[in-house]
Amino acid sequence: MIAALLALIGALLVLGLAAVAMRRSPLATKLVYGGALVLTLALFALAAVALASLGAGAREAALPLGLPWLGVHFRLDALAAFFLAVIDLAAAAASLYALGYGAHEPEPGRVLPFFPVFLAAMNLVVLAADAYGFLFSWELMSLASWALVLAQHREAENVAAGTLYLLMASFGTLALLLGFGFLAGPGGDYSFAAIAARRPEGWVGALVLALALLGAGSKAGLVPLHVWLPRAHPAAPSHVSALMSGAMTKVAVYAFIRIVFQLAGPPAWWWGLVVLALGGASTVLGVLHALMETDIKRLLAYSTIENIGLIFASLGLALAFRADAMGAAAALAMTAALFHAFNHMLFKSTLFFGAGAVLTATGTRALDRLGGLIHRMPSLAVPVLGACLAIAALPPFNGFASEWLTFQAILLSPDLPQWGLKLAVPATGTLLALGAALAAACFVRFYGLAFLGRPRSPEAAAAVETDRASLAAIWGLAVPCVLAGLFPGAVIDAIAPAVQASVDARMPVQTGLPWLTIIPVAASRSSYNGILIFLFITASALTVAAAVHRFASRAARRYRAWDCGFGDVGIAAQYSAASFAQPIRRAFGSTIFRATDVVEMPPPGATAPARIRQSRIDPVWDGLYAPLVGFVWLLADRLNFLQFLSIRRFMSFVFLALVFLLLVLAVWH
Amino acid sequence: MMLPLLDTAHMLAGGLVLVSFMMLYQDRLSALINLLALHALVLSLAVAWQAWIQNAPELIITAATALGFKAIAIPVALQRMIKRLGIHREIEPVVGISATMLAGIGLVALALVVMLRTTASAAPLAREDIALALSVILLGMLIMVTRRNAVSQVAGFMSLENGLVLAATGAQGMPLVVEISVAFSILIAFIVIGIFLFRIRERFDTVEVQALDQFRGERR
Amino acid sequence: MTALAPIAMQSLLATPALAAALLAVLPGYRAAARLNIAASLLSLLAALLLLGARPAPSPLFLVDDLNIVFLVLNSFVGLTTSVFSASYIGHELETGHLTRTHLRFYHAIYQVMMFGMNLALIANSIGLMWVGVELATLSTVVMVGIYRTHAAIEAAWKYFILGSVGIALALFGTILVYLAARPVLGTGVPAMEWTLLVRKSGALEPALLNVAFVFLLLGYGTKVGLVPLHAWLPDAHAEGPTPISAVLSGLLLNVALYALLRFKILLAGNRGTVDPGVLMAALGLLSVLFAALMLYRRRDIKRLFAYSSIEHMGIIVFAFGMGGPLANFAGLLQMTLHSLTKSAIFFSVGHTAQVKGTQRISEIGGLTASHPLLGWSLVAGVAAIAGLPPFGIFMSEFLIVSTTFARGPFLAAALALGLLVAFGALLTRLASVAFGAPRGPVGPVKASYVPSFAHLGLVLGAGIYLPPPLVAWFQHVAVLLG
Amino acid sequence: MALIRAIAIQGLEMALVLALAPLLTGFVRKLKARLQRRAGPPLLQPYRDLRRLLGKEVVLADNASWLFRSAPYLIFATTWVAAALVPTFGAGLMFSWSGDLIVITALLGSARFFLALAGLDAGTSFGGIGASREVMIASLGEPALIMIVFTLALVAGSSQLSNVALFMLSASAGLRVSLALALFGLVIVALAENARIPVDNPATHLELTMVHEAMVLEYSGRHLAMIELAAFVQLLLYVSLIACVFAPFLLAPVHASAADYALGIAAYVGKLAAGGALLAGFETATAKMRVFRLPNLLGAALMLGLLATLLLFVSRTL
Repeated sequence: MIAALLALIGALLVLGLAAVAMRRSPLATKLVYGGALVLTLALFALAAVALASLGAGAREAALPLGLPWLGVHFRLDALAAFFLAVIDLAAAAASLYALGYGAHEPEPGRVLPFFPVFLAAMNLVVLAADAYGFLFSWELMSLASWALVLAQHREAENVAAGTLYLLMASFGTLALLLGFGFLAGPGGDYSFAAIAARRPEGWVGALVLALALLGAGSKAGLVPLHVWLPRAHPAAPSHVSALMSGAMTKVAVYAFIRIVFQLAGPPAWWWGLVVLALGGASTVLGVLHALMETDIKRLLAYSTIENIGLIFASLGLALAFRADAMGAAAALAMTAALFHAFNHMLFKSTLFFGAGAVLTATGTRALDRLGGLIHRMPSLAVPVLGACLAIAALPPFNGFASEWLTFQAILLSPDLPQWGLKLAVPATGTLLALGAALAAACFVRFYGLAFLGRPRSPEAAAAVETDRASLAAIWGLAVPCVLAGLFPGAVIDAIAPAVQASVDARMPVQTGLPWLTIIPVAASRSSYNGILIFLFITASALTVAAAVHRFASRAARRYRAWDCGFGDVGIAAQYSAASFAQPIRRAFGSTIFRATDVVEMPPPGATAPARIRQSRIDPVWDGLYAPLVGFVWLLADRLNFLQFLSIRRFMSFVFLALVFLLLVLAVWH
Repeated sequence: MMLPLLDTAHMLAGGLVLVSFMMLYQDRLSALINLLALHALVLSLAVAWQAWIQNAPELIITAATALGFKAIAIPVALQRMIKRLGIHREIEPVVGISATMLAGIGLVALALVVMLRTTASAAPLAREDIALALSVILLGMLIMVTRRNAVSQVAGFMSLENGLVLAATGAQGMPLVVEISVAFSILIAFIVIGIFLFRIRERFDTVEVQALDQFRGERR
Repeated sequence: MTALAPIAMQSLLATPALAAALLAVLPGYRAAARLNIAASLLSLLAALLLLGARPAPSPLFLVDDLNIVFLVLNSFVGLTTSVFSASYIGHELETGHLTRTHLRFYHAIYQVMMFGMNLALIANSIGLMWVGVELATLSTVVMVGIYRTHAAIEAAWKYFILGSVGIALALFGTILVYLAARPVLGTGVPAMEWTLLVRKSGALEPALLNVAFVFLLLGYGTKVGLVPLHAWLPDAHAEGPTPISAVLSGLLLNVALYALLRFKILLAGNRGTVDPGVLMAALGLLSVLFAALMLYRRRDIKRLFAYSSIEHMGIIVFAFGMGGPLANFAGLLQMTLHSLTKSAIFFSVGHTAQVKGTQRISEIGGLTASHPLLGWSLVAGVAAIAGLPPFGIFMSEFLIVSTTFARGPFLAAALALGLLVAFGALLTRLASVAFGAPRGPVGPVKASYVPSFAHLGLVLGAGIYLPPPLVAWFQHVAVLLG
Repeated sequence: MALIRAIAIQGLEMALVLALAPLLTGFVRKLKARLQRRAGPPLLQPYRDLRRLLGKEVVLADNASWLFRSAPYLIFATTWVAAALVPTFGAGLMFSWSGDLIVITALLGSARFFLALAGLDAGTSFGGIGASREVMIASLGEPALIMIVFTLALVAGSSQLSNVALFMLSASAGLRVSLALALFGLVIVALAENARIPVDNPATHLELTMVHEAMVLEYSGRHLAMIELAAFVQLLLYVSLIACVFAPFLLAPVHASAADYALGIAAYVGKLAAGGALLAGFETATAKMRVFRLPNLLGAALMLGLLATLLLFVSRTL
């Protein structure tokens, strides 16, 4: 089985080379994306089979590549299988989408070779079972995605984003590298099996946790390592943005689980505290940014930060429960995390696809130039609405199911012995709830401004429905959003082996329960039944509607909007992206983001229009990154004179070095 | 061997150090070149003496090269050159004379400390000689570091080479390859320096290294 | 086969010597360039022959695991560079940057340099090794000054002065080693024979060896380009013709480092000496951090990559300084791959500078759009030099950082920091040079891509698969280095 | 047999909710009017309004999409289903197991989601005002509600509303500081979510102050009727939520007899009346807030919720 997986991945790499070879031919786009679609579908199928069949077992393989005395080890266990499934489902959808979307690519030569390599690298990371192979694929993944971010390299900001991205990526890689170096020891036995056998103790584990947070967090976009994400993800072509947000961040989550839960040894109770705090912070900061953002793709990227925060919060819970040997609770939290990772892949990819379709249809990413697309792109509007409901964590969609599990896990926190956790977990719960509510607000804004209302620009008014392939991909991911929400029990049982592999415990079996209810802990505590809720809502809505139409009036008439009697004061009078976000800016932004509104009111009688200028800052960027960059440049400036000294000075350096070393010798012993 | 012989060797080596100090002190260019000649002369004497006491005739060659090239040919050439370039004017060392002298003394002390660390297993003569040679080398570098003028830097460099020769000859029975290479390197050094000075003459009318420094790749 | 070995070894010296003599009298640069290539090819063949069979070490000459790798690498890069230089020099003549009179001795000196390096590599006598290194150095001095611009002359002058100081220091070190060895191995040639020295190193006078190593470290370290002895390196790279920049970074630094390693092995065998590793690790780390910061303010693209060479030499010396089989292995690997990669980069940079008519980074841009092959080869080169997979330097840096972290967390962290800072600078520059809207002339370029792609191909392959024989040598040498 | 009975009771509960909702609103209006010395509309006026609205034709804005037309039914259905999850007169109704307090919160959330979207659909300025203010209020109200849910769930050891109610009914509940805090927070949230004074004024159409009304401005006829009805049901839902948690007396237990249910219904009506009376009194006594002071009020609710939870840990662990 693993051999087949590796063969398919190899085929992907070959496909990348082939793309270089046939970059001139017009068929290249179709061939490459078609090939990628077929291969990733096969990978997805294999991974799903593995997830269902592996159980506690694992398949291993090794190739005589990489480090000569070690080779590259691959290991396929349930955890890896789950993430493979997530990645390759997203990849298949992206390839399908790109079959249509790729036609609009100005320079396909800059996308086609790297796309399959990117997919292959993500798969390899999940399969690798030794530090070298892992980091090799990890960094290859970064490199390929960097090249993809630079696809439209003529916009200066894309180049800047790419640079920042690759720099942060290799920072993360170095962090992981140090971590692995510490785990493997000077002997350098890098295979995960050997590392896990060493069972590091105490502060070694703590250090590894810190480094894993830096490494995986910088790739996942965890606050405060998120600054690159909202720049880089939108810069790439939309199907790549979808992959980066939907799949690559999940690879980072996988890395965190693999390292911290399996390699770093027994966790201390406070590990969970740290991860919880970071997760909570990411949730709220991310969604607040998203709420104030006016560029649709950047908005989605920020919301990715929020969801990653949610996942990491659940992981923190799992760590805490695990440290206190509360297996069932840990399993619940881990299930919530993995379930949400899966969900986020589904709806975030859908949304990015939708954003891409909007971009190609209207040529703009600015919310303030969109509107009314529900009329012009009807069959796009429906799945996007579904994805919005899902990401806003509203029942009966999948986003709610996973978040509900997280809350259930939080409700188990009183049994934790440590005070810090007792107090931190509910506090994090507040942050998560706040995040969920703000996310709902954010996506009301997103959907309401982009798809509802009246078009705010001629481009939006002239938009036409997108192509079949893209629609197929979008629907193909939106429908699972609903299904996973209606039958969460099935999903929970499906990912149970992965949970087992990561925390050595699993949730009770759900599929046997009456009416497909899910009961995470005990029936007396809580239960949820998505399908029943759904059926009741639809049934009552339909009956009421039918009754009303049957017994009351069904007459309807179109007329100018009433608008409190003002009549039509023009399209500009609609709420804009900024004005919609303004109450929340006032409520949250002024403190956290130092958001300011500057109003220029012309004097009475002047014909100049009144203007409002809004600004906000990313506290993390201004507080952390700008000083660091500034410091490096300062040092560089300070040292630069050493390039311009006279020969005599340089010679005196040699002389002084000599004298210094001789002095050292003189005082040595 | 009898001590007086060794003492003579010492005396010559010490004399070399002394001349180095004089060079360190001297800040008139032409006088400096004369001292350079003296330096080479003392060196050739020392080498000759070594040749005798080690009864290693091949060292005579080295002594001869030192005498011929360094004591006569090169100083003459240099004198002519500075005449042609018209720079016999005062040249001030970068740091004050006294400071330089103090530094020089410190260096000699350092050289002795470092070398006398070695156990006496190496023949005492060689050990002392090496210590003195090391001081000459360090002093030569000090001259190069404290002078602005290219010619005086060349002078410093050559006194440094003299120190090397002293060391090489002090190390008894060192294969000839080394002396040849030293002479060779000096020859190369002089030729290339000559080429450079000539080219520099073509470009601008001074040999000040600082003038060269104006043309650095990245100055805007 | 074994019968051929001595011939091969002698031809390693004879070929470049004869070629140099011939080239000195041969008129016409085309024929000269061809002869140059042919000679380099011959010496490559000789080196490859030595792979198969090695002659028994003589008092003067020696072929062992350590230098065979260098020999092959050297003659290979020598060959590719001679190919590159043919097209490069041709272009320089057309554009009139160089005149035939300037070029009179170009190829001859090129071969002299190759001779010097080969001599230094196969020498068994440390005196001979010294002669070789110095010969190579002095010959490159002339090459650096060949453009006769103010900047070029100044660079060459700086190189010459600092280089000859280095010469002197290294020679003194060598003399001291001889002094230390004489009581043990007897007067004369044997006391300079490296094989004997190593065998008896335990019996040598430690204090003398200490002083000797200090001088050798500074003397040969000047050629390696270690901070603070590096001053000549950036300007020599920037102002000389690009083939010479490639040779300097790709070969000369390695040869000097090779000499240093020989003496490190020597000291490692002796109990009483200071640990040479400490000094080397310290200098290496200093070089990495310093070069990383100096990268930021560079405006000249060749000087930029020259500083990157300093950084990498720092990494390598750091690795050898830390010691241990893994770190040494990584150091050797890094050294090999760096010389391949850096020369490949200089090939691309040379053609770029020719087509854009400038070396100023600010005047070059959008290369991947205007000249895709040049641009992408440059991108690949920088990715490789920055230690990104799938290129081989990733492996060596992986090993260096991870193995040293377990032993000296702070050292490794500092090294990682240096790598990151350097990467930031290179990446920023690369982004502006290779991407964005094209800047500067966009006319077609007459370039020979074979050398750079050959190098990058090898580096790529090394990242994915290392052939067992190579690994065996490296591991053996790594053990030798202690 | 048991199943049919369960279904019957559940149906009865949902019907009752539907039937009583307008009456509660009418009662509150009437009472307020009396308190303000007005005659006020008759008690059954809301029913009449609904009938009249249902009879009228619908006038759609030119730009209204299918979402605008289907939203009222979705909103109504979601609210109604949420109400069906609340044990009004009896605990452990069969349907109540398909969701807990968190689900109820989320259901109300999705109702609000559609309402806000509908407000934006017509592309008018007032719809925007309403929607943006509504989501701002909700963005604080919802987490507050979740925190209160946490408190209750931790007290009762279950987030299942029936179990919470039964636990409260049992003697072991006792009096707790955190419960008081939770009640206080819940009241604030209830006022906010139902657009009552001081958060919103259901009776005004003054442009700058209205929130809820601004969103539904474009609705007319049967659609408006649906939305009104949903609003009635939501008010009832909150009152009965507070009632079943903080005044669970006479709540019919699981598998109760017909008599118990009768008693429970009677008690439920009484609780509703009391709740309505309190609301009317409160609304008469207080004045509407400026929109931008609302965050402070709701933030206070959120803090109360969190404080309640934390205190709970203290009281638990001490």
